[in-house]
Amino acid sequence: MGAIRDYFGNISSALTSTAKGMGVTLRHYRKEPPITIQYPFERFPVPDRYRGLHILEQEKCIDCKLCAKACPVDCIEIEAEHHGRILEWTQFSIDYKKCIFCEFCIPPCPVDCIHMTTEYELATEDPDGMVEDLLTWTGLRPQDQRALEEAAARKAGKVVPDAAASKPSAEGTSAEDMAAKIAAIKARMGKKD
Amino acid sequence: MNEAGLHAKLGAAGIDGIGELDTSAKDPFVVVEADALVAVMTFLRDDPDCAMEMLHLVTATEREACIELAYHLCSYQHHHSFVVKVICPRPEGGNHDTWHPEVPSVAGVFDAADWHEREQWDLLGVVFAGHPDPRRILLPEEWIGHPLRKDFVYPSFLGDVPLELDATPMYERGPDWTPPSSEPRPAGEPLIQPPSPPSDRPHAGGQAPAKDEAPADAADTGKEG
Amino acid sequence: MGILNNTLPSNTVTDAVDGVIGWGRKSSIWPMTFGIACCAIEMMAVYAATFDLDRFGAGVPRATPRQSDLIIVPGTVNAKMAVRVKRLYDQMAEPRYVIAMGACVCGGGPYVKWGYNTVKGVHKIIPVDIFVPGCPPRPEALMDGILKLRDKIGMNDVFRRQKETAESMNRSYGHL
Amino acid sequence: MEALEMFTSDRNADVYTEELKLNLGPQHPSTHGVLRVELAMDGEIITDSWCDIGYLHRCAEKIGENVTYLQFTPYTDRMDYLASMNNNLAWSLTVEKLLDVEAPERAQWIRALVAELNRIASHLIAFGTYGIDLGANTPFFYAFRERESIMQLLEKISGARMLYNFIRPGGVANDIDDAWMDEVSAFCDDFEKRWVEYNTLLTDNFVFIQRTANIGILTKELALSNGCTGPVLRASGVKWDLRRDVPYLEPYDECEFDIPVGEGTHGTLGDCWDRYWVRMREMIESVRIIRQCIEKIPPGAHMEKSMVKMYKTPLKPPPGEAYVRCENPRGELGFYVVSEGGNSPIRCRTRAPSFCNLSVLDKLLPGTMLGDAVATIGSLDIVLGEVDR
Repeated sequence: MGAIRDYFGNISSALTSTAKGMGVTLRHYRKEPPITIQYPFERFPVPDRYRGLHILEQEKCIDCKLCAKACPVDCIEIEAEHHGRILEWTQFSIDYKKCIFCEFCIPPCPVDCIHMTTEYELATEDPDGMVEDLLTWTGLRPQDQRALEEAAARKAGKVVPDAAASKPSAEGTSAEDMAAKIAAIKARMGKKD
Repeated sequence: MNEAGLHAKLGAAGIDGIGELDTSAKDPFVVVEADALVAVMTFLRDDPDCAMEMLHLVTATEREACIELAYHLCSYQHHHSFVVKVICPRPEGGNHDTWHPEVPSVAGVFDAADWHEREQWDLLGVVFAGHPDPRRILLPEEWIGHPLRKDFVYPSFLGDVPLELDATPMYERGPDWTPPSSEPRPAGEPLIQPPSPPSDRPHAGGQAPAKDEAPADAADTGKEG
Repeated sequence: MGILNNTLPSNTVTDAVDGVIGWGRKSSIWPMTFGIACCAIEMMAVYAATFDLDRFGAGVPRATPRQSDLIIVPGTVNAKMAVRVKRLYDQMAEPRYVIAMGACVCGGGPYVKWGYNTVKGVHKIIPVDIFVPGCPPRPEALMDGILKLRDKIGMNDVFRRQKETAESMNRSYGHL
Repeated sequence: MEALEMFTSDRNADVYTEELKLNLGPQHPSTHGVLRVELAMDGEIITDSWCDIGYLHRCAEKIGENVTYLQFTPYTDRMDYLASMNNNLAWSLTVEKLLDVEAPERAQWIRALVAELNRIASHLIAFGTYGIDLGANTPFFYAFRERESIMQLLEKISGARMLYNFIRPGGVANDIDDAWMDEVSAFCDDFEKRWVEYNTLLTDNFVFIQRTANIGILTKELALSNGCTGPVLRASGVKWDLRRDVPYLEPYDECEFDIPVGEGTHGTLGDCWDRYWVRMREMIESVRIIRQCIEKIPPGAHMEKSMVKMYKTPLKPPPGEAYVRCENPRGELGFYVVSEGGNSPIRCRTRAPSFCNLSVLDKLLPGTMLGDAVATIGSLDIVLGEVDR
C-alpha cells in the first residue's frame, strides 16, 4: 500500500513543483518586458572603455615600437624608415588572428597615439582579411617629401626654389579627415588612461 | 604552529635525511632526501599536531643545476601550511632526452598526488617510482619529449595534425602526402619503452617511465618533423 | 547533393530553384552543441534569451553532428582535440558549414608563439567558411558572422554549374 | 553500490549483460567542455571510469615562462574563463608577493567587489548549465539574463565582456565611480529577488531533488585526500574558506559574511544537491559582501604608484618563490612562481581547483547509474580551461 502511495505521491509532487516553476515563467510572461536585442537593427550600448579595434593617429606616432614590445602575443608589426624626424611608413598592422584585446599596447605609448575603438564586428570569409593595416597613408606625404628634398638641396648648397609658395598643398583633405575621425572616436571613448 | 615548529616536530620524528629549514624564502621550506619523502609525508599527515590533511600542489622546477620538487601541504584543522622540497641534481650532460630524475611517489599517502605527479611526468619528465598509473595526463600518449624542459624542441606535427604556423591545411594536401613523423627511424632507436609491469588501465603502455631501460634514446626522432 | 550537383546551366528555372533551396537552407541552420573553451560561453550567451539566435532559425543546437549543418568551433583546438574536431566534421552531412570563432581558431591567437600543442587555426584541419576573430568575440560579433554565413549560404549554387564551387566541392570530398 | 551487487555479472544468471565501454565526451553537451570520460558499463550501472583530460591543454605554464609577469595576466584570464577576475587577482597577488608590494587600500576593495561580482556570474553559469544537464531548460535562460547584467557592469569598468584583464599587479586597471556603484547596488536588489525565483524554479523542484539528492556522495575524507576545495569541499561538511580563514584582501577581513556548508538537507552529506545548494547560498553571501564593499570603499589611488612603470619596463622581481592561494568560485586557485631575477619566471605553476576537484570523479562514478554520472560531473562544476590549462 505504501508503495502505491509513494508512487502517486511522487507524481503529484512532480506536477506541483512543475506548476510552481511554470508560475514563475508565466509571471515573467505577463509582467516583464522582453529582453531580446534585435541584433542587426539594435544593439547594446557599448561602453566607452570597450576594447575593440585599434586606431592609430599616424601624425603623432614616432615609431618607438613600445606597443609592439608590450604586446603579449606579438601581433603588432611596425615598419618605418626614419629620415630625421620624418617617418617613411611601410607598415603598422595588427594581426587580429592573434590579438586578444588586452589593452597592453595602449599605456606604454609615449605620445598617446594608439587607441582602441568600440568597433567589434570582424567576421570575414578571408583568412588573410584579419590583418588590419592601421596606416592611412604609406610612404612619405607630399609635404614631407618636399621637406626632405629641400633639406637635401640646402645641404648641397643650392637655393631652394620658392619654398614658401609650394607649402599649401592638396594633402590637407586626408589629414583633416583623419583628424575628424580621431576626434569622433575620442569623443566616443571619453577619457582614457 | 608555524614552520619552525613544524620543522622541529619533523626533526624529532626520527626520520633520516631531513635538511635545515630555509627561512630566507617567502614560504619557508625544508629540503628532504628523496628516500625520506614518503616517511616525511606520512608523518606530516598522521601526526595530530601537524595534521596536514591536504596536499595542495606538487611542482617540479627545472633549474640549471637540478630539478627541484616542491610539495605544498596544508592543514585545515590547524590553519598552517608547509613546504617540503626534494632536489634531484642534474648529472653531467643531462638534458631532457636522457635524464629522467626519479623520486618516490606519494600517491599512496595523498590521493591528490596521483594526478599532480602524472602531470609533472608529462610536462617535465620526472619519474615517480611506484606511481599506480604512470601515464601522460595532458598530452597525447604519442607525444615525444617533455615540453616544460628548457631545451624542448617544438614539434611541427603530431601524427598528421600540423602544429606549426605555416603548415599546409590538411584538406589541401596531395594524395601522396605522408606525415613527417612517419619517416623511418634510424635503426636501433626504439620508441620510449612501455612500463615494465603493464597497467590494466586502458591506453596504458604508451609513453611511461621505465626504470631499467634508458627511456628516451630516440626521443628526438619525430621532433624535427 | 549527389548527381545534380553543379551540372545544369544557369537559367531562369535553375536560378529560381537555387534561390528557394538557398532560402530554405539559410533559414534553418542547425548548429552543433560543441563547446571547447572561453568562446563557448559567449556562444551560449548567443543561444540565451538576450541575443536569441532562434530569430535566425538557428536556435536549436543539435547534440549530434549527424543532424547539424553548422559547426561553430569555439575555442582553442589542440593536437589532441584536432583529431576529434576533424572526425566531428566528417560525420556531418553535406551541406556543412564551419564558423571559426575566436582568435585561437582563426589563427592561433595568443597561443601562436609558445603553444607547443595548439593548432594554429582550425582551417589547418577543416575548411572554414567564416572567421570571427576576437578574444572572445562579442555575441553580436558572432551573430554578425552567422548573418554573413546566411548570405553565403543563400548564394550557393546547387543546380547551376559553377566552376570554382565544383572544384572546391571535389576537393573537400576527395581528402576528407 | 547496492545496485551494483544486485546486477553482478554472473554469467550463469538469467540476465547477463556484456561489459560495455562507453565514451562520454569530448563533444558531449553535459561534460561542460571537452572532458572525456571512459565508462565501463554493466547495463545501466557504471562499473569503472577513467577520466581523460588534456583536450584543452593550452601550454599556459610554458607561456608563463616566456612572457613577462605583466604579459601573463591575460593568459590567467583564459584559464578559468568563467571567473577571470579571480584568476587575475590570484596572479596579481603572487607577483605582488614576489615584489613585496601591496596594492592600495581602494584597489583592494575594488578587487573584492569585482571578484565577488564575478563569483556570482560564475555560479550562475553553474546553476544554469546544471539545470540543462538534468533536463530543466528554463533556469539556463534566467541565469544568462542575470549574467548578462553582470557582464555589462564589468564591461563598463574593464572594457571587455568576459576576459577582463582588469586586476593587474599593483592594483586595478581603472578606477570606479559612484554611478557605477549605484548600478551595482541596483543589480544586487534585483538579484536577490531573482534568486528566490531560481529556488522556485530549480532548487525546490521535486524532480531536481530526486535526481541530485543522495547521488555522487563525496565524503569528507575523500574530498580532503583528493585535494578538493571550494564549494565541493564545503558541501562535504568542511567549513573552510580562504576568504575568512586566511584573508588575502582587506575587505574579507572587515566584511561580515557566512560560509555556507553542506548540511545533508535531503539525506546524505556531500551529495550533488549539497554542492548545488552551497553554490546557490554563496551567491547570496557574495551579494552581502558586495553591498558592504560599496558602503565602505575608501577613496584613494587605484594603482600603486611605483608599479605604473611596469607597462614600459618589465617587472623584475628578486630571486625567490611565492605560492599564493585565492578562493575562486571553483576552489582554491594557487600560483607557484619561481623567479631567478629575470623578466619572466623560470616556473609558473598553477594549482587549478577544477583539476583537483575533477580527480575525485573516478572515485565517485563507479556504482552509480549512467544518468547520475551527468549529475555528478555537473555538480563538480569544472572548467576544462582550468583543468588542462
